[in-house]
Amino acid sequence: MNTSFDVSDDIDIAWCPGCGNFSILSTLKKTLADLNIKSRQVVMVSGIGQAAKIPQYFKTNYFNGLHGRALPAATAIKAVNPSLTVIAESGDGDMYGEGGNHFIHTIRRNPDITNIVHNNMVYGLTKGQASPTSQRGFNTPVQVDGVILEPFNPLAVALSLDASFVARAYAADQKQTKTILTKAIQHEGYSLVDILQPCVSFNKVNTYEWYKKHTEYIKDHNVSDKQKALHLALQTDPLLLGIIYQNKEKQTFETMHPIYEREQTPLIKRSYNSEVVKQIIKSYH
Amino acid sequence: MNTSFDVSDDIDIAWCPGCGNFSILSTLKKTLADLNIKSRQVVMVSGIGQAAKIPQYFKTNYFNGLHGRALPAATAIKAVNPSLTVIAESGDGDMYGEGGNHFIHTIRRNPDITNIVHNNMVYGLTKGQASPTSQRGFNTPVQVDGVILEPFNPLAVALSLDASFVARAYAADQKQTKTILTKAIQHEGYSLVDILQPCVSFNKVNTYEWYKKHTEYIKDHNVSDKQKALHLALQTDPLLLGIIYQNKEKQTFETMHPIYEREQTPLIKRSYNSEVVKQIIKSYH
Amino acid sequence: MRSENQDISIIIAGEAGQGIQSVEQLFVTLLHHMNYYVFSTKEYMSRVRGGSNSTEIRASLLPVNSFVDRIDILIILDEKAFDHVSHRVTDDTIIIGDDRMVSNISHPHVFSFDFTGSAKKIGNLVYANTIAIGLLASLFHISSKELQEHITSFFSSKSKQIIDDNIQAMHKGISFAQTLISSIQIPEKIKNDLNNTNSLLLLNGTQAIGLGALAGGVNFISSYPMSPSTGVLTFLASNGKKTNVFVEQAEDEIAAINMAVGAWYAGARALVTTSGGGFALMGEGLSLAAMTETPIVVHIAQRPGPATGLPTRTEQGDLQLALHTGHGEFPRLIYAPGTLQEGFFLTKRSFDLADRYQIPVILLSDQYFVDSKYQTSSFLDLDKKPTHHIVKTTEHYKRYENNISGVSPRGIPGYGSGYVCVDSDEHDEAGRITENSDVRKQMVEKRLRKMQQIRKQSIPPTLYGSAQYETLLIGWGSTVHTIEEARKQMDKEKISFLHFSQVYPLHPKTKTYLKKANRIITIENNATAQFDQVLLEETGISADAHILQFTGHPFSVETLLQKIPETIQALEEE
Amino acid sequence: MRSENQDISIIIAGEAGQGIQSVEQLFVTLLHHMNYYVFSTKEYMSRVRGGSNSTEIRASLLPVNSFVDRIDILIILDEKAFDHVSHRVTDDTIIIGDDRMVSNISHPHVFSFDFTGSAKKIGNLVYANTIAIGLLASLFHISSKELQEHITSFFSSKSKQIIDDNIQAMHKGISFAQTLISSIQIPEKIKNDLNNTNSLLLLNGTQAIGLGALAGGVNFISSYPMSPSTGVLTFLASNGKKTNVFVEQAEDEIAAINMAVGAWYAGARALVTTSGGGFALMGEGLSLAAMTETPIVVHIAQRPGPATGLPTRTEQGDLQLALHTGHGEFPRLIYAPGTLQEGFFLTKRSFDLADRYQIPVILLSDQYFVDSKYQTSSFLDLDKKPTHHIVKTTEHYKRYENNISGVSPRGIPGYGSGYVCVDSDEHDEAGRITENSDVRKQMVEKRLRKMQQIRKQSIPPTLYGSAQYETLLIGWGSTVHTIEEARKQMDKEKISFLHFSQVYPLHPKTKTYLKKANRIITIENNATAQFDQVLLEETGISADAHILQFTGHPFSVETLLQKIPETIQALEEE
Ligand SMILES: Cc1ncc(C[n+]2csc(CCOP(=O)(O)OP(=O)(O)O)c2C)c(N)n1
Ligand SMILES: Cc1ncc(C[n+]2csc(CCOP(=O)(O)OP(=O)(O)O)c2C)c(N)n1
Ligand code: SF4
Ligand code: SF4
Ligand SMILES: [Mg+2]
Ligand SMILES: [Mg+2]
Repeated sequence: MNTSFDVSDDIDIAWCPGCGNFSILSTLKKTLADLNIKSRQVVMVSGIGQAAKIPQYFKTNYFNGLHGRALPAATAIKAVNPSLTVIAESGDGDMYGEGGNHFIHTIRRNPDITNIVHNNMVYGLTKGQASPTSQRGFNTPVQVDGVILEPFNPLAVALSLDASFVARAYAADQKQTKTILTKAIQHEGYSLVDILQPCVSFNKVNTYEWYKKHTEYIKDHNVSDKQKALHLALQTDPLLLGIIYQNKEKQTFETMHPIYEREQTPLIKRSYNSEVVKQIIKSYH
Repeated sequence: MNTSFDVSDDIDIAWCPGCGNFSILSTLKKTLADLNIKSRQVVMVSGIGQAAKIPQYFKTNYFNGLHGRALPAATAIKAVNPSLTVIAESGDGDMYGEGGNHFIHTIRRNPDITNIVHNNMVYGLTKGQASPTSQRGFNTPVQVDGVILEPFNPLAVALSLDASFVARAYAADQKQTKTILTKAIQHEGYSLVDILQPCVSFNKVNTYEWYKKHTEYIKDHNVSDKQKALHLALQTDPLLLGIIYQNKEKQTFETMHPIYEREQTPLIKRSYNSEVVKQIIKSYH
Repeated sequence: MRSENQDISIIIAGEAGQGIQSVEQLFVTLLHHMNYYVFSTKEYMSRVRGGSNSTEIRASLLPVNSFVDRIDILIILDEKAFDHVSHRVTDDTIIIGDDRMVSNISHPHVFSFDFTGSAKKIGNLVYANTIAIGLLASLFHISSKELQEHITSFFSSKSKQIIDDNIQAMHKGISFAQTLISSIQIPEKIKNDLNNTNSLLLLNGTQAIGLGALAGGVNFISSYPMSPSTGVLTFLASNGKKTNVFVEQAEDEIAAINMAVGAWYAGARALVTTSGGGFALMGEGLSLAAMTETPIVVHIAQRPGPATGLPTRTEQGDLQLALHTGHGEFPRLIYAPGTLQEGFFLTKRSFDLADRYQIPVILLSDQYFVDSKYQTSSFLDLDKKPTHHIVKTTEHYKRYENNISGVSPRGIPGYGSGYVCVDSDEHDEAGRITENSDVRKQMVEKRLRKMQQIRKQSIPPTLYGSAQYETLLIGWGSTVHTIEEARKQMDKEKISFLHFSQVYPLHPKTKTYLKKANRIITIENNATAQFDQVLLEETGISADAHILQFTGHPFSVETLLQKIPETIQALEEE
Repeated sequence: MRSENQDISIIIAGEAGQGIQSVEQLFVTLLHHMNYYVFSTKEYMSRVRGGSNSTEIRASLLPVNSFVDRIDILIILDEKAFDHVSHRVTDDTIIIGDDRMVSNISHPHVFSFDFTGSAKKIGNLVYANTIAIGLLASLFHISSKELQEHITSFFSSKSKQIIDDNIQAMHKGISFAQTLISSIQIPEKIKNDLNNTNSLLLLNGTQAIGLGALAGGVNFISSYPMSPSTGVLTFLASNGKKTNVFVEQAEDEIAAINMAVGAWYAGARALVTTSGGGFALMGEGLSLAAMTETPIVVHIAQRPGPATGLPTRTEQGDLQLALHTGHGEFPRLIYAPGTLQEGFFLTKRSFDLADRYQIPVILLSDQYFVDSKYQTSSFLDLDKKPTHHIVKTTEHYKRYENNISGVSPRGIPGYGSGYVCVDSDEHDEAGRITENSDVRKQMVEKRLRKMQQIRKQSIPPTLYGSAQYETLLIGWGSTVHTIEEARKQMDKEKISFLHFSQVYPLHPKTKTYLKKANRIITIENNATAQFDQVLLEETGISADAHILQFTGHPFSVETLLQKIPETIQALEEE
């Protein structure tokens, strides 16, 4: 299917055949296109990794920054120009490992950005080391005797930080993933969509088959029930899919910030006022 | 009261008169002394800030490192010499702000260290900016219109990361704080003790009086009930005090690590074996 | 007190939290309004209460702007204060303090008053500060009426009770002064004429930089608190709403610089303020700005390292760090303002050149610079709006169009019909990742090519003294006034002083200046003569000797008056 | 194929994930065991599958250890492969590939075989690799018996089915080879004598560094994965249990270096491995090591920057970063191994000197170094246990005792009756925070004083060629063999080559070498001649010209054979 976000050229996609990233790419394109968002108003912000290459395959603006540092850049971009649709997208190592501190504090800010994490439970680009979400016992060239650390639970952590939108999706299920992404993008405030993504090259444990067996969609859940959401998030087998929590009331970073309290004109559209500066200087006389 | 941890000299303590840090200092000294821990076997690891000066006032080994970086150093110290008692202690800005990523991932490791955080809800040493735990609306020279970020909830985050020991204490209550610290130090594994600490110079909101009104000890709680613990941790008024969670079964980083799987001799006591190295070299012939 | 001085140096010494800062603020503005030239600088410990801090206030009939060791009047606010500054006390010093605090001092000119008792009687210990001000003001020929007006306006936001108490304290001070007046010769204030100090601004380095940033069109600052750089953040926070500056305290320095790069990308003019330790965390972010050719301005207020070092003190120890940090190779520009004018204009210029050349610009100040206050002429030429070098994109816009200058027209997302794609990996003109080695080579050359134009925009060093010199003193950044005050006093000896406010790249004239000298001495507040290395790299010429100080304190005029001749002599003897 | 060569250069080109790596590994060891000298190096894209990668294998009767552009035999594994390397193909090149992949190539020596079809018939596409090996081995006079033994032992951990299939594939390759043998002149392997290659080690730079670390007593490594440095981490992970190395993957680079500093503090010997971007995050940690005088060893495998740059390629662009990063002023030592022997011994030495002087030691390699494999004589002198410079503390132990050398005896916690207190703030001899300016001064001097002894331990540069030279080529780190191979071919022309494996501080002899030259040319894999700046700073002499390459690829012998005379000529014409 063609979308307005397709890169017209015959582009060479650097992912492995069969990788879960392809589904995420096409699902996200379709989601944005169906939401009628103009590609020129979108900025995709990513870090470094296999997942983080995704903006390369989009016809849109992008800021492909440093490993682990997508969120601060995305927050700032949205802050100076709230009229943009900002998506911060990277891998699990990038967002929860190197970028862990930004993950925490961005959630505290609640900027109106969508945070999509391709969670393949492994470091793909650097060839197969454990990521924060790797499961116990996972063997790698570094973790030769298997991972001994507690896997990072992004949903539970996000909830404990009072994230305003928290969801888990599964890459291969494009239909449901699209529904989740649609709601995430529409959500006003920070939204986390952790997408389980099979890595066919380096994760021979958490395969397509594994996910089929070990995931399940949430049923009959009131997404505004945080206590219950936490309960569901802590569940690890099966991993629950769907929107686990949403708080539509929470004010965003941009609307709360003093700069936008009285005036909503995007910062970059406001013009320099030499009189005000002169007045401040005068106060030092 | 004198303890074996007192610095004999007439030391000039750099804290403000009336600061909650003094109680923490004397409580911790008493706790260690009463636990009969030898001061030469203790390493206090801290970052930078007012709280982080605490090792200066102890007669013991210390590693007063960088702002935000106490936990990685502490983890490594314990890893190479598990016979030491390692305490990582700093302020809220240090541990949850600059050091946030280490906070997350240290919990995942579960090293047998005690993490004490002097939580005064403000940056003391740098003169009063908001810290991650500052409450909404808190005015500072940087947050001139008040804090707009969601306060960081260290207990909830720690629980969502499956920390094996999580507690909150109140500096001014030395007796209960001592009980909590005792259990935290005795706990085998990572223990978090977030200590509410009045800052008389820069936090005029969360004062001694405020804490009296807004804290309460947990009653009738089974500390191994994690779901309930999370429920209690999410409660913000009153802030609950006491041990909120403990998991005595969880294996520590050191015991799980391949290096200590078969042999328990501390790493630094093992000697270099040139034969093994020569054999490895030989394999390249 | 030595009477030959046209200026008086007052030191107020006491503990943190005792109110030295407000004495300084109140008294310095008062002197300013009363037509004295003033200078003040502080040294303080890394703690909130207690310890030993001091502030120097110089008042003069001629402009003053540098630190001297000399103490004409010493005001002592606690027991430890005298020991703290005693190495600077001479027989001419006049020492004033509370009975309790000066009783043990054996010195010909000790004057004790019952500051504490009187303050308590008025109602609060803090009034001791106002008593001291009353006393000092009297000595400076300031009438009680003038003083009262000043105090009233200073405390105008406080209750009537507080104002009244302060005035009562002030009178107490005035009465104390009577016993002193005969012992102290204070020059009378400048007669009111066109040259009076009221036409001047009174401000410190932090404020000069903050105002320069505003004039440079800053509208975003993301930073993490760190002494002594935090002042710039709080300055913008307090002025931010009326000037449209988005102020955000980041969770760490890495977030700070990545936010700033993001903000510039989206069209803002962002600033980051930090000190050496924070900057040491920003190397990767700086490299990102360079690779994506996104402008960035970073202010580093230096303090002594390594590591945490001396958090509240001064040093010029991070020049080589600023010059070389960030992995990979890319152009950059480093300013090190010395005067307040430079603080203002170079900050403003940082934004212009960062924007114009899409490069990192680093502003290197230090604790001494940011915390020193004096008068300077008003900042002019403020009507011109800062030029934003941003283009409206067209449909086939390429962010990294490879042109002769190396500076590709910069678009921002959402403005125009093109896409703005920037990449941290090596990329082609469109901003997409490439591993093509020809494109790689072209892109490296494109980025480095900008350096040619940046060099052309270099600020030349300022020569103080005659163009005919034998000895050339070289300084950079905050030491300008101190070196110049010392040099002036040695004027006859064919010594000139060359000051650099742009420390990289150096203006081509530099070499000419260096070649003319028989001997070159760099004077630096560090241990390894870092600027001399820049001189060598940029001109092939290096200094014959260095005067270095790395105690955490700024040079004093006296130290230089001693070291400069010593160094010249040593060179002559070689 | 040009027959004058005593060595054959084989290139295998294909996509990531096709098995080039295993062909390389299998075939290179085979050649090694069959008494050929071998060299191999790879270039690969930053992706896991697809794209275009290639590996060069040189086989020779004389030692070979550098990269050449020349392709004698090209094995093509996918459709894009030929285009990827075609600029290196000459009329003498022999091109071998699957029918489908070579059919469009117009070239005099194209040989097509049904690799794919045959492999599929055997049961799996990957057997195409073994077919290629069978073919190549035949050309190299390796008997099917020898080959079969090798393959069997290589796949010994696999099932019998797999081994059998591989042997079948091998035979297929041998039969393919028959049509080729007449067109290709391959020198016969070295006769078995004492000088045979079996007495040598065959390994790459990563392994040399890893083994050097083990010999240096490493027992802790904390790192964050980053190409091309990760190999050292996985090397230690795979050997860690038997050698008592505590291996930990850190959550980020800041944790990595702070863990390593903590580990040294507690008595371990810790290593950190990273690349430029990761190292740019470690500046503060390095400064911490320096301030606390805790040893630290950091390995940086350089790759092209700025920012993410070209993640899997090579460059020497981080020398100035290594030299100047970390805020504040402190001593450091930087090695840049060129040969594998240097890789091993300088890594070992890094631990010894870091420990001895309590300073940061940086090992600067690059992708070309870590990924290049060849033979080297065995590493000797391994019986001596590494000396740990650790003292048992006594009751009044002071961590920072200020002595003549500046190196205070280092205790560790829990060992002895003293306390080991280290501080990131400026501290007194006991390790407690101080703001005393005299102590500050003494401590700065104490730390910097160590540099004198470190200088005395400097490794002198190695001179290749005659001591009577007109032109002096200068190189550092990984370029050693390539420059030397090129120089040898121009031997008559009074050109010598000076190679630095210690790049800071420089050995005092350096100046003598430089002074003797009529012209100095630095050859560097970067764009700004970073080592020339070090030369200038350290000796006052800088090069007359530079040969620079910053495409992400290593120099080839051919490039240098062209550039060196060109550069000399340009200098003569000046
Ligand atoms: C500062 C820094 N450290 C390390 C790297 C190397 N690196 C690149 S991608 C990556 C991890 C990728 O894992 P993840 O984020 O899970 O993405 P994936 O490839 O699995 O999609 C690492 C460690 C880097 N580019 N920068
Ligand atoms: C890398 C770095 N950034 C910033 C600082 C400055 N700094 C020192 S202490 C501190 C915050 C202190 O707050 P907290 O950790 O809450 O401790 P407190 O003083 O309140 O006890 C900051 C920002 C630093 N030393 N290093
Ligand atoms: S390495 Fe894994 S995550 Fe990366 S492209 Fe291949 S399959 Fe996908
Ligand atoms: S500033 Fe606050 S936290 Fe620091 S010593 Fe003073 S009262 Fe305590
Ligand atoms: Mg991943
Ligand atoms: Mg605090």
